[in-house]
Amino acid sequence: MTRENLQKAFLTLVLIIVFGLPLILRSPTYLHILVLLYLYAYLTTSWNLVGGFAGVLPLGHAAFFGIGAYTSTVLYVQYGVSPWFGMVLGGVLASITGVMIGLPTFKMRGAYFALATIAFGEGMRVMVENIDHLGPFNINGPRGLQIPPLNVGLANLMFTNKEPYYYIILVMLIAVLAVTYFISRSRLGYYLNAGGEEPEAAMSLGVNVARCKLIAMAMSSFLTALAGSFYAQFSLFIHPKSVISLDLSFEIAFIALIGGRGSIVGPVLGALLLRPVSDFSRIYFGATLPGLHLIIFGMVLILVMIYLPRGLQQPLTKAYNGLLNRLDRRSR
Amino acid sequence: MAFLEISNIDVSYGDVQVIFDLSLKVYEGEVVSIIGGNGAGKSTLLKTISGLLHPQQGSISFEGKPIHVSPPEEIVNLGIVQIPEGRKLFTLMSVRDNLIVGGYNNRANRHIAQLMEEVYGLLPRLRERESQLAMTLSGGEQQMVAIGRGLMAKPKLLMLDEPSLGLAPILIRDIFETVRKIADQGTTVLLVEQDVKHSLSLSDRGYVLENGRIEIEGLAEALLENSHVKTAYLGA
Amino acid sequence: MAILELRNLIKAFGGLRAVDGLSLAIEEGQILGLIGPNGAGKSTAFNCIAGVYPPSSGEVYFCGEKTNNQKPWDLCRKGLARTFQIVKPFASKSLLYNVMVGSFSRTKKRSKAEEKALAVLKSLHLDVKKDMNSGNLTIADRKKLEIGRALATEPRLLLLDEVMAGLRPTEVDEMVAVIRNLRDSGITIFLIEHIMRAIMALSDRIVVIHYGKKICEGTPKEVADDERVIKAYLGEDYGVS
Amino acid sequence: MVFILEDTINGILMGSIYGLTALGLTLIFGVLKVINFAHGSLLMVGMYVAYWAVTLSGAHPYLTLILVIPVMYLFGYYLQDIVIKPIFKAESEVREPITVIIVTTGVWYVLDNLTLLIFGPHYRTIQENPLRGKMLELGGMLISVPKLWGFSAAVLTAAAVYLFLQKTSMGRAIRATSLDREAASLMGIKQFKIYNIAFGIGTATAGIAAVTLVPFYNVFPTVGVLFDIKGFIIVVLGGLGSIGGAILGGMIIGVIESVGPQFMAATWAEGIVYGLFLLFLFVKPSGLFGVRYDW
Amino acid sequence: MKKPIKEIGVCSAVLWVLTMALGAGSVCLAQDKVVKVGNIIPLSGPSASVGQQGKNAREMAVEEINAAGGIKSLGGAKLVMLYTDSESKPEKGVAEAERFINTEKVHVLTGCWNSAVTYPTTAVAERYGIPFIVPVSVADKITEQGFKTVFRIAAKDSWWTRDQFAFLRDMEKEFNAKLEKIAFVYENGDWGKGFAEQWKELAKKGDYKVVLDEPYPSTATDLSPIVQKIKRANPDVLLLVSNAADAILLTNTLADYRVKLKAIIGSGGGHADPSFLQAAGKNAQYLFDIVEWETDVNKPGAKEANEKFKSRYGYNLAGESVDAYLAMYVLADAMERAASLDPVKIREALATTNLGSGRGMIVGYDAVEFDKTGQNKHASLVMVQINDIGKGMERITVWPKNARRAGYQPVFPMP
Repeated sequence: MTRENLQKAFLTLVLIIVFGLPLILRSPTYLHILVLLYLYAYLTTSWNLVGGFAGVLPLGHAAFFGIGAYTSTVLYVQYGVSPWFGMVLGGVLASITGVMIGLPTFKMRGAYFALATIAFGEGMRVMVENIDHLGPFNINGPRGLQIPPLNVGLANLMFTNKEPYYYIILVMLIAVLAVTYFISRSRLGYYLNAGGEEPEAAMSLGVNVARCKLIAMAMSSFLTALAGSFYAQFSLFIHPKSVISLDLSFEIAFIALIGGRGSIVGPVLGALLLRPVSDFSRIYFGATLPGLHLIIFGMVLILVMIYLPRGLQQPLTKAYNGLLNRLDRRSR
Repeated sequence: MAFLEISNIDVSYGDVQVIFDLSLKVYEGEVVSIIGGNGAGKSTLLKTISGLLHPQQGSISFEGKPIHVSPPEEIVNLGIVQIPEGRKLFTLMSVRDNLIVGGYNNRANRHIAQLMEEVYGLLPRLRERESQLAMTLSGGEQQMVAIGRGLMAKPKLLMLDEPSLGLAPILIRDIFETVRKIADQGTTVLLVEQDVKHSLSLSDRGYVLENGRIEIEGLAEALLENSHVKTAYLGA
Repeated sequence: MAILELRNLIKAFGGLRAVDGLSLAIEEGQILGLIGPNGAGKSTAFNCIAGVYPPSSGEVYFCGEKTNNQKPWDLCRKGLARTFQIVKPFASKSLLYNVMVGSFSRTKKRSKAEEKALAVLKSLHLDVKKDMNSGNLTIADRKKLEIGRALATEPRLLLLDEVMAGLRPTEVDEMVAVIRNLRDSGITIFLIEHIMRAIMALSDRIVVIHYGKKICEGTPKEVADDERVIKAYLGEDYGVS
Repeated sequence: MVFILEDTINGILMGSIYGLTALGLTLIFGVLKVINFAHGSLLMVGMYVAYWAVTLSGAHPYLTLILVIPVMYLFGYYLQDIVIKPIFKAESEVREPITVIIVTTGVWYVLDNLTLLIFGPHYRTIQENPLRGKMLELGGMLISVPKLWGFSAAVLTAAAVYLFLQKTSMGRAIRATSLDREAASLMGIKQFKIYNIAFGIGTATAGIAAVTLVPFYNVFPTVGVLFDIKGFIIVVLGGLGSIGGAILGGMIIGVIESVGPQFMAATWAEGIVYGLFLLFLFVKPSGLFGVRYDW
Repeated sequence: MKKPIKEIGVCSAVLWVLTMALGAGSVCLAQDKVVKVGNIIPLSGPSASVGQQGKNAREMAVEEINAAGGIKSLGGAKLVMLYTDSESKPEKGVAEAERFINTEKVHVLTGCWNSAVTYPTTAVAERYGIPFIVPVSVADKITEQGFKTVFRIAAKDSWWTRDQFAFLRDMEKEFNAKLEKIAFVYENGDWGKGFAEQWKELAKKGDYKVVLDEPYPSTATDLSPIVQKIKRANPDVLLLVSNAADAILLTNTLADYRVKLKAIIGSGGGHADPSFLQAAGKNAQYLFDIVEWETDVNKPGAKEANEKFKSRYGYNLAGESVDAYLAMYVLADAMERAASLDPVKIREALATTNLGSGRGMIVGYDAVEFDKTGQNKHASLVMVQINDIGKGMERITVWPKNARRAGYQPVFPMP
């Protein structure tokens, strides 16, 4: 087999595994954990369009997630509008918000941008917590919104089993990976990278850096909001402190940096490491020694960054290449 | 015995090897020029002597003591002082504070006031600018501050990395005159330059560095007459 | 017709006039040199022309159009390209990637951009290094890469900001040849340089500025003999050798 | 309208304490060019040290400064030396390594939860301390005495840090390092030692803030988080790296928080802080003292 | 097309390993006859204090039950406790409920203290038909979702607020004082908002004049502006909903600013936290608080239980931990009657609970019995006053009158 074919075979194998997983893994617990893992991988990949390619560090993406979750939920619960529609509308609203917040903040550098986005995310949470009614829409302030588990079915993006959620988020993840892949090879991808690295030089080469970043932001916030709607339908309860939390914004960024920022596969790798660490350490230690699981999580963050400052992606890609080379040689 | 002796060093910058098996010597009281184009490894060489980089192979000794594994601050304490390329002033500090920081090392810090007088004596312009922020000075004045800051360190061996870079021809002359004065006061000088004509004319000896290797070495006057130097660096 | 014309250009930062009433024009196909002491306002003038800063007053005309407040990327599409005094490669990316950023300004298609970028790299003899990380290049190659990126945008006017600073004399000669070739291919060149040998050899005309004001303009010979230029810039012992 | 004045005074006093909590953040940013997300946790550690010092010794809370300052200094010094330095070494070519944000967040999680593990989740206050509930009466206004002391501590600490940076040899070395690491090395300044010292000083100022808070505030494992985000806002408002800016930024936040609720719900006043912060970023991103993050 | 394929390949390898690990983990252990109880409570984060109290109370109850022979109808089956940390986050609670039910195969769930966690978590239990005992999470909504499997021990917030006003009325009568102006100050969350809404109704009915209705962020670092506002509104009665940190801060700041009120009434939570008394000290004197239970309750076994608890954990049982303690006895009682590990039978047994005695019944009311919605019908509340009657600050039951500590004369209005 040639290298190319080997890679294709690998890719096929992965697809078979991920699509077949629910058939082997009947436990809803693990499907639940996997759904959240994919969700985080999806969120981080969306984040990566701005945080990875455009070279800034947004720490307020939970705001977009929240917009998505609230839009679809309010429309569904109060007006019976299908969450699929709410999802798209939420995405559009998030895009508009993203562009509005991006316009001024993209002029900032480094730490300022990060802090500004934190303030934006937190400000959004405070706002939602303060508003009970927004015009005809009942947002319910700090009390959150519940989705009654009635009318189960694809049209309402609501299921009793985990499997449909699993496949939906899996398809969403694959789609968003494909989108990033194509963007990274397109003019926009080149422009984003160039603008992130040397904005002045990029501008002189015909790159409207600010506009490219805004486009990336619009896409990123749109995609993030879709996940928000998905999450709302998955958990059936949303609450400002859970869907617009600083923790969520941070975790997205952690996953990206641990996985390898700016690479396509980085977010997936980051989620594959951090989600299980967070879930399993809580399961095993959360009850016996309170706080120990978060100590472990913190230690993992510190150690990975010290030993792999470019993220997991770099050594793993190397190892994978080595493996491919060896297989390649053997097959000849 | 040589004041500074570099024997067979290899230096890499990241994954790229920049200096190959390089040896050179500087004797006390000399002015030595290292000439060569950009990318030849001149700055890398100075950084290695200063301890910002460390050689993978070979050794560097100063007054007989090996220094190639020492960190920069120890090397400064021994009396090797580098005036970096592009001046690298502390832009938001006053001229005076820049000079004081220059005298931070163990050998100089007890003589700050005296050293400052000496620097002002050599570069009277700086006294006028004493309380101005370094960033507000003109290019030539900034280079003066950089030199003054280096002198504040009480150097036994002063290394200058392209002091003429980016300066107008009229200022370049001033700078080299200053370097001459410093040398005349007894400080050993190692000068890295692209302005071959000026630098060799005030040097005792010179080395030509190309692609990380010493290609030619010899007395300054001899180098000025060397045909390779002439064609490659003097544009004759 | 002048491809670029500055009329009484002023750029002030706070109270300081970095460019103070500068007027000049470049004819299509010419090479114009701009010299002057450090801090004379040369790079500021470039930045005003290239749309980095809006001029405080005065006018910039490019191809007959007033371009005072146009943005760098718009000017780039209109055929104005530039290099930077301190090179700014996209250091984590390959040479090919760097140049493709430039060639994407003329096409949306990746294959076309790649083709164009390869051609440019080839013309600068950089094609063998196309997959190298641009952060690992030597200064001379970085400078060439900057020119390459600019060329990939298919400019009519190229602003070169000290592309020869830091090059060895032999490399300077190479660069002079490269620039001549560019001119011969129809690109107008406006260049800032300190290396007198190069600028004397290249320029059709030279403008000398000091404290943001033009103190002299003329052929290389005229400029080199000018009293004011010698006093402000060249120094008494300068001789055009 | 006397109440507005009263609230303004309270806002300035409390705000200056916020400023003091953020002082180390801005100092550390100025030198290391990184945001220390663990700063709130350092404050928390300081509060525990002060709490136990007072509880075990029965001394006047402010007397514990003698202990808290050196302990916190050493804590910060070695935290930077052991945990954060390796990042700088691994990413020596990056001026503002983003990975440090992750590492300091990791430190935050570890410190907060280690405290939870060791001391439990309880809320602690020092019952018997001479400052508790002390109020100064001033023309019908009530002004909290411990806050007044906090204000003095903030101003004095800021002045001391400023003078230290301006007038001492070590201070100049710190400034030099913050402006140009490599050039500073060439002057014989040990970059990482300076980082350690700057981190130590930053942590020590958090310790001072902790001591001023302990007489009237609760101590519990997540107390740092409450001051964390506030600290970020303050340092940007004041200009990242600006010592005086931190105190002034703190006062602005304090006044909004204190006077705002008199005209609206307190929860909205919180929103105003964020709004103002974003507005400020748009209009004057370099902060009040807008010399691009330097002293 | 080369690089991304490569990268996807990398992640496939990792995914593969992970899948294997998960598969291995999901193999269930063979079970003895035990009753597995999954407890989802906040053990770290901002609500760690209450969560850990609840855990301790459960531990003590279960030890007692098991020591007494376990569930006899199941051959002495022991109660096995599984705990997990929700960190006060809904998504963690939901994930843990899923795991408890599917992987750990628990028979009963309890939790979650934070209403925001309880809502979605009970929904999970409902979906799988696993009984869910809610010791405390007071939001009315929890038992009003139409769920069949949810049983709440504690009173719901409409009862809390109702009793707060009933108490007020009774006290006014008893002490012949007329209090008119009332102020609401509450944490801006599900809990505080829920209370405030009902207060508003009750105040209208009771002809009180609301002079202040003020939510505040629980994370506030300075509450003097709120206190100033209270001072200026000059109410007679101040009703509070606070978490621990803010309850302490608020109480101290009220004292600092010498705010004179006729009555301050807390709503449990932060005011009932054991840290509160220690931290607020004298400033808490005369404050009223509504709770499910108090140490001086006149019930057999209450004192002993509290002594035991205190000697083990160093602080008194609080209302919320007693609910958790009782919940274990309610569960044991139901298991005894269900005589089965089948969730349907357990649910039925729980639904027909009528527990009036036993070691767990140390609460102030007479029995635990659930209505159709799963709400404990008898749950009732007492009011306590914090006062020093010679042994330092303590919580003294004052209302209802028949529960009042013998010989104690409440101080009303506050001097």
